[in-house]
Amino acid sequence: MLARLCKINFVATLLEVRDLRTHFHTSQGIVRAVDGVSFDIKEGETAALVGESGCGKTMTALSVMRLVPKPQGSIVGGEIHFQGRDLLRLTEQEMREIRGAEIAMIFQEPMTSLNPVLTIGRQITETLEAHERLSRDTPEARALELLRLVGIPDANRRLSDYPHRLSGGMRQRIMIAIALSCNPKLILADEPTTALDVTIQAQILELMRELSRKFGVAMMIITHNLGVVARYADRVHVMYAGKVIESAGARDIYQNPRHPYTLGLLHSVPRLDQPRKAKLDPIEGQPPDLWNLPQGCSFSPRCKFVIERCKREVPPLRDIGAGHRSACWVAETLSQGKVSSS
Amino acid sequence: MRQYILKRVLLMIPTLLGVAVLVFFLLRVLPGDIVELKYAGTGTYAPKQAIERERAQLGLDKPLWQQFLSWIWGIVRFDFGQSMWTGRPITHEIAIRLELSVELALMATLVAVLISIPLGTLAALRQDSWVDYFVRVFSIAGLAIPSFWLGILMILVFIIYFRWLPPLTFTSFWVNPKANLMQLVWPALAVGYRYSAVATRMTRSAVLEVLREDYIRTARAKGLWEKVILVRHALKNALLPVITVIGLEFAFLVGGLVVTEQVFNLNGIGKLFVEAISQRDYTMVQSLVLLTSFVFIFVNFVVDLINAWLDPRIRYQ
Amino acid sequence: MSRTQNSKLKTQNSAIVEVRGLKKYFPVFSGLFTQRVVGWVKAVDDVSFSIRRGETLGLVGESGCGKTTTGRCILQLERVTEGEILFEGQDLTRLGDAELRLLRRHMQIVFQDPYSSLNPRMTIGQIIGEPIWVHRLLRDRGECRDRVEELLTLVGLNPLMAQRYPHELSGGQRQRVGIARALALEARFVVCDEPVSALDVSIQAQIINLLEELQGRFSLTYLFIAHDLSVVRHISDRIVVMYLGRVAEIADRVELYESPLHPYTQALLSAVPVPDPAVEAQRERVVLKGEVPSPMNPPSGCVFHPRCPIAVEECGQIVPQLREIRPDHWVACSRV
Amino acid sequence: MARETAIATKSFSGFSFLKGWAGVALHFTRRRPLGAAGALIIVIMLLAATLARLISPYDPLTTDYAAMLQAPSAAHWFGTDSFGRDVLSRIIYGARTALWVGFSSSFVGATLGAIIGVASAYFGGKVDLIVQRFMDLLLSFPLIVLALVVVAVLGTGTVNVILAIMVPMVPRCALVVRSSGLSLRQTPFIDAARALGFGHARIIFRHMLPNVMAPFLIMLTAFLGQAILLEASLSFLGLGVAEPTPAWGLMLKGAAVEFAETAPWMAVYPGLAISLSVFAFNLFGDSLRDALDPKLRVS
Amino acid sequence: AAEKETPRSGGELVFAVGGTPPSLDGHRETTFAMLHPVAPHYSTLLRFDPQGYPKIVGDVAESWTASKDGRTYTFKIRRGIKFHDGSELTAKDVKATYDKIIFPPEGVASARQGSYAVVESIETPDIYTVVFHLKQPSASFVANLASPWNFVYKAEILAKDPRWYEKNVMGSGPFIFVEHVSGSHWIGKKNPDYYMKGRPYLDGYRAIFIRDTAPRVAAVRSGQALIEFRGFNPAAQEDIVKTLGNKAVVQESPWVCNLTVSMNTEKKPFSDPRVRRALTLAIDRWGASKALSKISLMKYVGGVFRPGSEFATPEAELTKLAGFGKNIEAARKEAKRLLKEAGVSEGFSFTLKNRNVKEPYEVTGVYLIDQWRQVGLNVNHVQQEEGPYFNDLRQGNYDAGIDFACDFMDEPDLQLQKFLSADKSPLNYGRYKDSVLDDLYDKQSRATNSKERLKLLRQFEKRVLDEQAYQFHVLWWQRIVPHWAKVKGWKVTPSHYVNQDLRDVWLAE
Ligand SMILES: Nc1ncnc2c1ncn2[C@@H]1O[C@H](COP(=O)(O)OP(=O)(O)OP(=O)(O)O)[C@@H](O)[C@H]1O
Ligand SMILES: Nc1ncnc2c1ncn2[C@@H]1O[C@H](COP(=O)(O)OP(=O)(O)OP(=O)(O)O)[C@@H](O)[C@H]1O
Ligand SMILES: [Mg+2]
Ligand SMILES: [Mg+2]
Repeated sequence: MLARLCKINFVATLLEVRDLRTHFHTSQGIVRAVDGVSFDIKEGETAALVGESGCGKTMTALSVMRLVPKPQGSIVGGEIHFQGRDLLRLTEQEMREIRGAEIAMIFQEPMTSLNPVLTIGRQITETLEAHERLSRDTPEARALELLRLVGIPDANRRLSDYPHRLSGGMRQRIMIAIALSCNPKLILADEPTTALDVTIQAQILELMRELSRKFGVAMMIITHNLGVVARYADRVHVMYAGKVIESAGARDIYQNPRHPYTLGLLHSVPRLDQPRKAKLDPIEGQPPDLWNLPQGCSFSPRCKFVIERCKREVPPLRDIGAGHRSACWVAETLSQGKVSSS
Repeated sequence: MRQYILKRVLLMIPTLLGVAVLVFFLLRVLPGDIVELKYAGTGTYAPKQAIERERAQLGLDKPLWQQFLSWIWGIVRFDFGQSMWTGRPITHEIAIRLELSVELALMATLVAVLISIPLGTLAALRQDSWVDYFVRVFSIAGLAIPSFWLGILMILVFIIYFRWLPPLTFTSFWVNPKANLMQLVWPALAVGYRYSAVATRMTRSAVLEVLREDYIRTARAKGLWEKVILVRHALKNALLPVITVIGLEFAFLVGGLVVTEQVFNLNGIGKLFVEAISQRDYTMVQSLVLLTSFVFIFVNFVVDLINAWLDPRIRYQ
Repeated sequence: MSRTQNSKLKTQNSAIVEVRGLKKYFPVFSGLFTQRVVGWVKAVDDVSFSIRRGETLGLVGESGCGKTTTGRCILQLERVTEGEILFEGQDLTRLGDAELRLLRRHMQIVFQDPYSSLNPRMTIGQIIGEPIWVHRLLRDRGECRDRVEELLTLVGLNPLMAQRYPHELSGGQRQRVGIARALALEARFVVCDEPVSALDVSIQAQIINLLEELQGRFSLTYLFIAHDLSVVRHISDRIVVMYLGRVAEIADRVELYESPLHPYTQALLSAVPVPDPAVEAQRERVVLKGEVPSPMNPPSGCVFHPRCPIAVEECGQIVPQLREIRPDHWVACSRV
Repeated sequence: MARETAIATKSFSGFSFLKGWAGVALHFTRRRPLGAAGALIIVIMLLAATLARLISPYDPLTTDYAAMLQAPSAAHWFGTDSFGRDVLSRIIYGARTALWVGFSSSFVGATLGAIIGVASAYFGGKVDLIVQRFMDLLLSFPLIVLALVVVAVLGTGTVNVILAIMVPMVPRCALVVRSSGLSLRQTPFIDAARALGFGHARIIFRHMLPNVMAPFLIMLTAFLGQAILLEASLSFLGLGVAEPTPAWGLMLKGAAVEFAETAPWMAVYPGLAISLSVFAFNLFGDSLRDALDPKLRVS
Repeated sequence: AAEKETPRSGGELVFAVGGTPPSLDGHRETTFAMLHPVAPHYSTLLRFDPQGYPKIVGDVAESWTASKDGRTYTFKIRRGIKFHDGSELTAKDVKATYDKIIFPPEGVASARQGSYAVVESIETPDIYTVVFHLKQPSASFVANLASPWNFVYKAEILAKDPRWYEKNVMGSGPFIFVEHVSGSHWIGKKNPDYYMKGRPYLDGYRAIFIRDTAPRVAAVRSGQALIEFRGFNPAAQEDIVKTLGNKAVVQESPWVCNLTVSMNTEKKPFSDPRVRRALTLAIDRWGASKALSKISLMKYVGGVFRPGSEFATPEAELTKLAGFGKNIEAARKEAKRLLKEAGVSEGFSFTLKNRNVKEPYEVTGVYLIDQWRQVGLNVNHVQQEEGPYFNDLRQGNYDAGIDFACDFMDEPDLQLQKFLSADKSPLNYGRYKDSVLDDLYDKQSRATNSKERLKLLRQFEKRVLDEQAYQFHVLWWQRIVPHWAKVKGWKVTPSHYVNQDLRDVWLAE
């Protein structure tokens, strides 16, 4: 583990997102789905993007793929550097060549993410064909190999099967196979296990970890559950209302959270490894509407540590040491004890 | 699958029987009687016993249930009887018209397909652009312009500007394709345009809907070409509801083109329908209703088969 | 405080609900002329347990194992195929429509999906007020309105919310409305069908706290259905673990989490993630192989045996019966 | 000065009073300009129909044999027909017939269909099966035959035409509404209503029906256009309303065709009126469908 | 000038028919849609002179004589007439034909049986002679034998199957049957063995069935049909002439067809003669004649007989009948007075039942409603399909209705029949009984003296139209046949039933 951590420091940055802004034009006004998000992913690293529903996780990933739904949504600012190239400056054709080949994506809903009228085999091979990675006759062989890789029994028969005959877990394996097919550098996994059962969830996550290690693929796992990624992530970025509010190494963030929101999140869930509490500590209030953000820090209305400044100024994401970044004015003075005593 | 087909075919029987019962008794409650109509048609007077005699001859003096049973018994043996009005065999009377009606329906459907699928897809791809607006206005105009009106305008234009009229009598395509097409192309265009409206709108909304599906996003994320995404992923799925709509329309066109047939003087099923009803030609109307219902059910069945063939989710049920 | 009183009550009082040999099979149709039944989805297959007055019984299991169906059968939203449901001693399966309708006010349900469990065409006030009005608990519009406001306050909502429509509320607020509706008829027994799993983590805790608080105030009995084991552990007194329509294990909370006996329960517990990388790194995982089989043709013998890490050959032949291994700890496994 | 500001504030407050509706209308117009255009034509039609007495220059029934078949002029903007009746006035009054026939037939038809569809979905099982079979039967029964039979039994006339148009709409609406009813039946709030001990009628009418409003409205607007067209077609076939009632289809029937060359105005204007109104209803209905539910399919 | 031209042989005449034939048996059918395509295949005993209606000439009959007492008629049959199957037509066939018409066997329908009620028996003394014995003298008997419906059938065939002719054609007429496509067309070809040498001129003919007016007019305009024999209305005529210019000619004639208003005399207030009189008085027939003749078939003001026929009342006398006067203002005033007297209030509302046919029924309905509106009556127009319409009229389920009559010749026996007492005439929808009228009818029918007959007819007319106003005529129709000028040798007659065997028709060019 330690070795891995050390290694990361020397590895090059694969993806660098700077001040990304993606907005939606809706009847209520402008929805700032992604509102100045910055983070890095290093080669071979597994990063986690964590946050509540609607905070902009999916849109961040889609922005990286440049697949934000048009015409309502558009990327209005920022930079996305992937292997040194700014993805936002590429032509549509260049971007198409990157999608699937360099960066792959896995979606939340395994039930609807596969085309119901095409066979599994076809859906795998078409990616290969699109990127012309293989000669004419090998795609089937490669597809078969991929299916075996993701642990699908009876792979030969499954190739000519249709998605509706597979269970959710199986489909998610297919999605992983498709994502792996062109040996990408980075896989964006948008809540890959949320729709699955606990026991299946564990299967899929173990599989993903295993494969990413085997092929040295960097991964960004998006989730709303801090528990899910604790075991797998090297680095965790916490999002709240369109912004990354804290990012740090996995151990660091769980043991020494430096943002009241992360702190609250960790405390509000009951934990199996700790004695049962008489009462849970919820974060009071509701997440804000993205088209109508409060002044200053978006979390300030729900924050227990709020100070006057929070209501006026938006705290920047700043380095508070040892690769730990937090967007809180009082990040340094925050302590766990304070929360539990309150 | 074979069992499914067999089941569907057998399920047609009760529906057709229901239609038969309904039409038989509906006709008997219509005021006016075929025999009296036959004689009173031009205001001359027919003696009572002549009317009675004719009624007996047509079997109308028997109790209703007997008439019904003998009719059904005939149909079971594929004997549809004779037209009460002309006395000729119904199969013969219908066959002459059916060829025209089916051909016209096919041609109109073809026109509708050729118009609707490209236009609908285009409109969906360019949603809310002027192309989309144009397609929608064009297709809705097809719905809004009464077909009889369009037909009359066409004929007037032919007559006034070209001193020409499509042939008035039907020639089978196999006998003289040119004469056949000359007669049917115009009504097919008028009707096809009208029916393309529904199909265009269905194509548009189906494509729009499919484009919002998750698997399209997956396809994009794979880095596929837009053209491949459209044809392989979007259209194949979007066509399912479109085929259903087109099928239903086709079923309706066989026998439903009353006004168009009238305007273009086509000797088709629709015209026969109106005449038979106004003449109270019971046996004829019954057979026609049965025929059109059968076409409707049958086309539905075929559409389901096509859908099952295209959609594995249905196929494997 | 109230909790300790409750637990005292629990031991004294008899069961409020008793489920005996419950079976619910959904027919699968096919065939020629008539819709012949070609198979059965055995959603719930011979399930028995009882719920004691004032307690919270947790019901966990994987998706599709029959949790919801069990809950719906208890409330008679689904006619049972076989078995008895005793509510305060009365067998609900034998009651007619009209008799049931009268009993319904005593047992209510809170749904998983806060978005579709409220009629979008009615205001919050109407949604909560309607049952009061229909059951003629109050005959006066004004009183009714007061009662609605009281209920809203009770679940932590602003009484002014009565004028709003569900779509104007957030998920957590709607779930509170759902709870208020369940309380409107002064129900004694509430089935909570995954009431928090659609909510954000930060909101989940609010609702769980609310449910606990209400239980204390009105001495409610809950059947708490969930698949999140940490939540279930937090809220339940006793827990039923289901697998593929059958009960795998029933035990007291502490007992179950500290010494689970059924291999499935063990796997389930080990799969639950803990938000702490340090702990996770040390935890041992029992990752189950394979998928959950279809309830249409469940495996023979013990339904769990194809995935079971400790299965032996005879598991495929004999259906294990629920046995009381320790006091109040029941397991359906022949290898324990 | 003071007066001006007073007026200004007054009009401002008046505007804010209307803000809800005006806002919706404005939003609709911006998002769906085609639908708004349709709505505008419909509003004009409605005005013409309600104010017919005030705005039409002549009585639509008065014949004037001295002024037969006159071309459009200052006295008769749209000319006169073969009885010397003013075409414009007949078109204005015809809007009444069209709207009355259109609205009543499609409203009654769609409502009946919706109730049947919802009830069928709610009860499910045997009830559903029987209702479905019967609707199938009606559907497979040729539409024109139904219309002809109704007219044959009851004769021509507005009410009978309404009936003739309404009958075939019932199964079509029932079909669509049933399918949304089926998914509605599965939604928890219906279960909640049952769990609360509500009666069947209450659940159907108060909980299910209002929630199939979207398909209902869509079917309704689709039917409206169709009904106007059907009325015109039936009148054209001589099965619609009876002369001398002013009705567009009737104006096109016979005479207009006969005189299409010598007096084209007799045919052009009613034809335009039909096309324009059907066009408007479809345009509006389409946009409404898009606005209400992009996933809903109407055939 | 046309008569001077020498006929040219050859060519196919294409004509349009506004309907489709039910059965092919002339004896049972009543529609021109059967007559127009089928008549060219048959001969009749007598016929109307094609160039000189109403003169009656022989067809199968070469000559005929009547006995002094007017009860025996002897016909000599032309020799050498051959059926299309080659066999000779003899007196036997004529007898078989008329036996079928007058004494139809069980299961055989005969539409005009009633017109021959006076016939007692038919005899054939030899194969070229037919003798009709009558029960009493009849003024209209000979004319009735010229009926275009009475196709001469072959006795042998009738003996085998009296209904054979319903579905088959086998006559002795100028054209031989070739093809009939149901609902589409009918083809006949020249009969080379026709008894009249040199006839027919045409090589053949083709009848196209076009039920609707607009395509029928278009067919003539485009030349796909050269003529439509029944006739068009003025608008269609105008269009055709405009398109064809001097390639078209128009033949016009008054028509033995009219529309009448009949009232349910069993219903109040129509049981009151004053009300009925008021209704007829309110109609401006002379105005209508001017206005409606421009847009419809309605044209001639006349009483019970076709204006211009030998039985018609002269205009001077006609204008004295109620509602036929030329001073409409006075008439309307009188009508209002009568209504008031009869206790019918202003704005009284009743229903006018009408056939659901545009031309000329609907036009007339609209006109009448407008006329009655002007004397303060509020009339509701109900248009019905033929079936229910006849049903309602026959059963007395109506207030007032537009009735019509169309005969193949001017003949009091035919035209007066509908005014007889309801128990005598099923065509009388007025439901009244009037023995005076019945008496007058019988007398005129037997009257062999034409002057005396005319007098009786005047009395009849006055009673029906004026005194009792049971039913009254609106207008008589005009027959307008615009056709291609190259169609020669066909002359319009007051009936679209007669002169349709196409024997003399030829095509120029
Ligand atoms: N097509 C759209 N039009 C308007 N707003 C949108 C659209 N798609 C997303 N949004 C808004 O953007 C915000 C961010 O959405 P996003 O899908 O990224 O959230 P998320 O964090 O992935 O949530 P979840 O956990 O529910 O998947 C949300 O508030 C959503 O309302
Ligand atoms: N109405 C129904 N008809 C047929 N099968 C049904 C029906 N309702 C439920 N089932 C089946 O019964 C089984 C149990 O369903 P149930 O909803 O009770 O599971 P659950 O444990 O609540 O699952 P989840 O965690 O997904 O809510 C499933 O396989 C389901 O497919
Ligand atoms: Mg998301
Ligand atoms: Mg469930």
